[in-house]
Amino acid sequence: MLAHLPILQVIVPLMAAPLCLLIVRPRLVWLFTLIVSGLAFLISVLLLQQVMASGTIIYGLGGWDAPWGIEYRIDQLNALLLLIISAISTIVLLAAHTSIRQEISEDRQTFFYVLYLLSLAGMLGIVATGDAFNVFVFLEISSLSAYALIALGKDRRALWASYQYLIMGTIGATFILIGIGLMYQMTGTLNMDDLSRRLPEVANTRTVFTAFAFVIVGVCLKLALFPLHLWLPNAYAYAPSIVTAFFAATATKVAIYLLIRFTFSVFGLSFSFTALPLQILFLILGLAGIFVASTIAIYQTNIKHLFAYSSIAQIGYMIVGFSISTTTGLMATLLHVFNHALMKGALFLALGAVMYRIGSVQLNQFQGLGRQMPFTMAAIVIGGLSLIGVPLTVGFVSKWYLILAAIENGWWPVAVLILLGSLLAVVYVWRLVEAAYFKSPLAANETVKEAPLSFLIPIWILVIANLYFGIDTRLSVEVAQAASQGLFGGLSGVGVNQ
Amino acid sequence: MLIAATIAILVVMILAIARAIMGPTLYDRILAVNMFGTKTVLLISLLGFVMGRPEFLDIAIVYALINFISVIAVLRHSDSTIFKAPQPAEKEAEKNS
Amino acid sequence: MMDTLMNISSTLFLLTGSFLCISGGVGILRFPDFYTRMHAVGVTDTSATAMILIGLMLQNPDGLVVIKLIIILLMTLFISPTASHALARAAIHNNHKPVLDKT
Amino acid sequence: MLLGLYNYWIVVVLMMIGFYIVIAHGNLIKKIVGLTIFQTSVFIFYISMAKVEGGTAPIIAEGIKLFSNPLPHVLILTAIVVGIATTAVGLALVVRIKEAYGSIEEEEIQKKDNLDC
Amino acid sequence: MKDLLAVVMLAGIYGLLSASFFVTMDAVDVAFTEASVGAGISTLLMLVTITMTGRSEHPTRHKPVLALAVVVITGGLLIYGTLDMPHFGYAEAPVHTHVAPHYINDSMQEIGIPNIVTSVLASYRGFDTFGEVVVIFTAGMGILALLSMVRRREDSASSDSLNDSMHEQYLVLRIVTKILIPFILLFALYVQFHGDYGPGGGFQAGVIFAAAIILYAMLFGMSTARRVINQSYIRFFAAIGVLLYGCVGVVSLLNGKNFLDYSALSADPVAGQHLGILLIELGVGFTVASVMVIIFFNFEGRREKLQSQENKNNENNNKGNKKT
Repeated sequence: MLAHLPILQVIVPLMAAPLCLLIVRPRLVWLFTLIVSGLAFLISVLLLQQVMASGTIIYGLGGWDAPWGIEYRIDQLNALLLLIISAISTIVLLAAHTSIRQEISEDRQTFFYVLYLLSLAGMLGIVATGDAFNVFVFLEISSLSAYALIALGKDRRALWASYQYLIMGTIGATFILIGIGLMYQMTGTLNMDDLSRRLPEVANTRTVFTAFAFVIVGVCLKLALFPLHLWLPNAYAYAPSIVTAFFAATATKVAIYLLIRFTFSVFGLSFSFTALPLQILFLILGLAGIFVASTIAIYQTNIKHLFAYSSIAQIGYMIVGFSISTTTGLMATLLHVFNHALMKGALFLALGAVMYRIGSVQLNQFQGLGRQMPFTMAAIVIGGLSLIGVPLTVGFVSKWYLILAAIENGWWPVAVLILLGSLLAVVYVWRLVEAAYFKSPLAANETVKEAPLSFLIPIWILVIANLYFGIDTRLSVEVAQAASQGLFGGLSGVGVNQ
Repeated sequence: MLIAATIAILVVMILAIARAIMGPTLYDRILAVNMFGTKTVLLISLLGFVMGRPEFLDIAIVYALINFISVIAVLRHSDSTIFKAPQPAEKEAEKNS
Repeated sequence: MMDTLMNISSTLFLLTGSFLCISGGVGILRFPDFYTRMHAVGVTDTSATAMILIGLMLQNPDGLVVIKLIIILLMTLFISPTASHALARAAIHNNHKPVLDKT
Repeated sequence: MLLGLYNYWIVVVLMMIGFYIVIAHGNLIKKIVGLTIFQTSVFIFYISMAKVEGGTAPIIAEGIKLFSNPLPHVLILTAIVVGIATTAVGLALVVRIKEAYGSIEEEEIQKKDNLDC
Repeated sequence: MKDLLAVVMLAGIYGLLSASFFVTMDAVDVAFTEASVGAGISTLLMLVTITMTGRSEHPTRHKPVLALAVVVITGGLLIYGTLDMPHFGYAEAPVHTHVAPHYINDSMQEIGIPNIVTSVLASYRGFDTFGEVVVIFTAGMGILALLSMVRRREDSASSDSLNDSMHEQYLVLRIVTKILIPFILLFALYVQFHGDYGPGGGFQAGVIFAAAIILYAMLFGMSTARRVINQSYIRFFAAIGVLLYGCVGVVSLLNGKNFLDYSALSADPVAGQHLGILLIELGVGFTVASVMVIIFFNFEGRREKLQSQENKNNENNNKGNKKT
């Protein structure tokens, strides 16, 4: 079965989803979902080992060879992303049952888990596949389930947020579809590897240029890059807490992956950064994103909104690293993808715990929680420090490499701006800490108790991961380095045909 | 000859669309759409012959079916309360009737 | 001999069908109110469809195609009068008045 | 000489009409209609790139040599399904929004939201 | 145009037109699907939605200059992009020279099905189709999560009243439909199994099958239809379709071939391909049909709920008037 790991990674959750319908009791469904997700995590670990050991894995679906059939192609980058997604989903699921039982009505819970699995499978599929059109199909699987999941939120604004997300996401997906179509028209193939070989011949045509523009814009819509981010805050703020934690940690990462995959692997570095003034454009957008989003975050009273905007800011960091487009810069981006997943997972789970106890995440509700929910608030504080980039947390590692990359390129001002951005993070994290530790609790919240273990365990798993990977950076750095070097080597690494 | 028939049908289609856009009442629109549907059925069957591969008539059958269903759907929902409130355009139509 | 006969007849059928179509189209556009338009369409639609389909049958007289054409014909013969009937019924039911001459 | 592209230009115009409806109109149902038009136009674009001059439908029969390209057809079959799925979910959301807000006009909903927070 | 009903109808006409265009472009399978989906199902859904949300659009005050600018830029970019395209119908374009020839020339030997589209859809790019089925399944689940609700008695009561009104009004319709429905189902089966040789296949068949059921539900009232078709069973059917498709792939895994490699299903690879395609088309048909029915029933259920509420309100108002 080891030979079939790449496909098992995707179809295990994919086929588990309909099976959930056959189980009736929500508790059992939750257990089943948890097991399946854990299995996916296991598979992704094995895959990562295989890839690190023996280079790119190629798996032809239906037994057809690449340009005619669809192929899965796992290199270090994919393996890393697969690991992140499945790990986060498993950890988040630990808390799901408690939170969902409170936030979603009994008769909808089964559907929640089905959709959750589908969305997980969709993301894994996007990352694993090596076929441009297959990306579109799985993108739609994950998006559709995402719309429904967000709309399950209690607040009626969840519906409106989900609708806006649906419109934006569909436009983005259609743009990607147009881009793929133009590429196909110029090259006659859909396979990414094949595309990367055939595109250079026609690289200087206006059609390919347009294709590139459309794909990039479409991906940026999904990515919530700064000017296109409007759908994100509400979607994150009003979705069920579990959904928020899962998507905040994974969804944008998948989009980042697509961006990297298309620019570096499919179109190729030389084209991507000469056709458009992409480098400078993304640098500006990224920095603008960091500052605008952080500034907005400072003025939020709904903490979910606050961290949603900080997510947009963090995306800005990733884009900056991407726009530096040296091995170090890309490595910093990948590290930040990994670390940001850890931070935001922990933070939003902790918010979920607060939601569970208090039923609201308005800033004033947090007054005095430092004494009433010590572990939860401690987790939030550590997560916040990690967002700021304090040493001994993961945030420090990725920011460090980011600044390193900027300096390597001789972009001193960029490095300075990144530091300033972190200062803004200090401000908005401080407001939370102040409320939690230096104010007396509200009369209504006198009797609030610590969150149940089913929340604390996953939260602290993530927090400890935050600290561990902040101190012992070998594993993450090694993988990220291998991945970015692989990307600069191009897609055609040594293929182990299976 | 087939070509001539095709052209005739296309012309009629345009007329039907004109009526569907002008309205004025809901029923005119339904009528126009229904007519358009039947004409599409004919067009498809003709096109099959024009292109010399007439074995694809299944599509025409589906069209006839879908057309029927959509008309019934509109009629059925025309009973529901919301449609009872006529549009301004229809009000005028009622007036001069 | 046979083919020429067939060709001629199919041509005739097709022509008549097209003519009916056009007249129906003119009717739906020019007639004053809903019921008259409906009359125009209801009458021409069915007969025109029949004509053209028969014309096509004569064009290519072999197994499956003819059968399919006949199916289509039957369906239209069933459906379009029913649809018109239901439509008129609904119009009356939701008391939509016809235009009576204003002289 | 550029006449060889007229087809694509028409498609582009159609696409843009749909796109405009989506982003410019305030009515939620109209937005979704626009979305369907937008997607359908993209389908037309794919299908017209598959056409070969003088080719026929890609179903093998004796005596026919030249076929149009089947691959875009396959892609669009999938894309149509995706489209209808999106439309259905979107409309379901519209229904729920109507129940929750009592309106399907973007502006009014925004107003109500601002009242909420 | 402010009348949403007209908008929806014209959108349906657009679907029909694009489908006819697909026929002229030789894409018969696509035309088939677009006819049943673009003109049929989506129009139907929009109609049901309109009956719930109201039919007239409020005028928008602001002038959408920004939107216009965005559209113009996008369109301009696309036009610019078309300039270097191979001309329309040009046979030497890379599209027709690189991958497609393999399908056209070799699919007959490798898969042995005359309809190249089906063989590509089901075998070469079978995984895309699996994804497609899952998308539809996801949509069904999403609709259930959004619209499904516990049914109470008064809902069915209201639907019965509607039912009777339909009975007086559309007697002819009902009789004709009664005659038609069996043929429609038969036709659906024909499309399902003829897909290898002509246009058609699981998806189209599923839609037609669902269309027949929807027709029945519309004319004989939801409550009758609910008595005929049990909701929970339909969910299972939707799941079973996906599972059937997946299991075909898993079986080929267990036989030591790659996922969805149908040649593992039988000693003779071509026969295996045949079997595999037959099975997965069945799976597609199951899922699509049941999901379409699920979608329609849930929309209708909502509509009935709203209507019964409206009726109650009216009654209450009348009572109040009488009292005063």
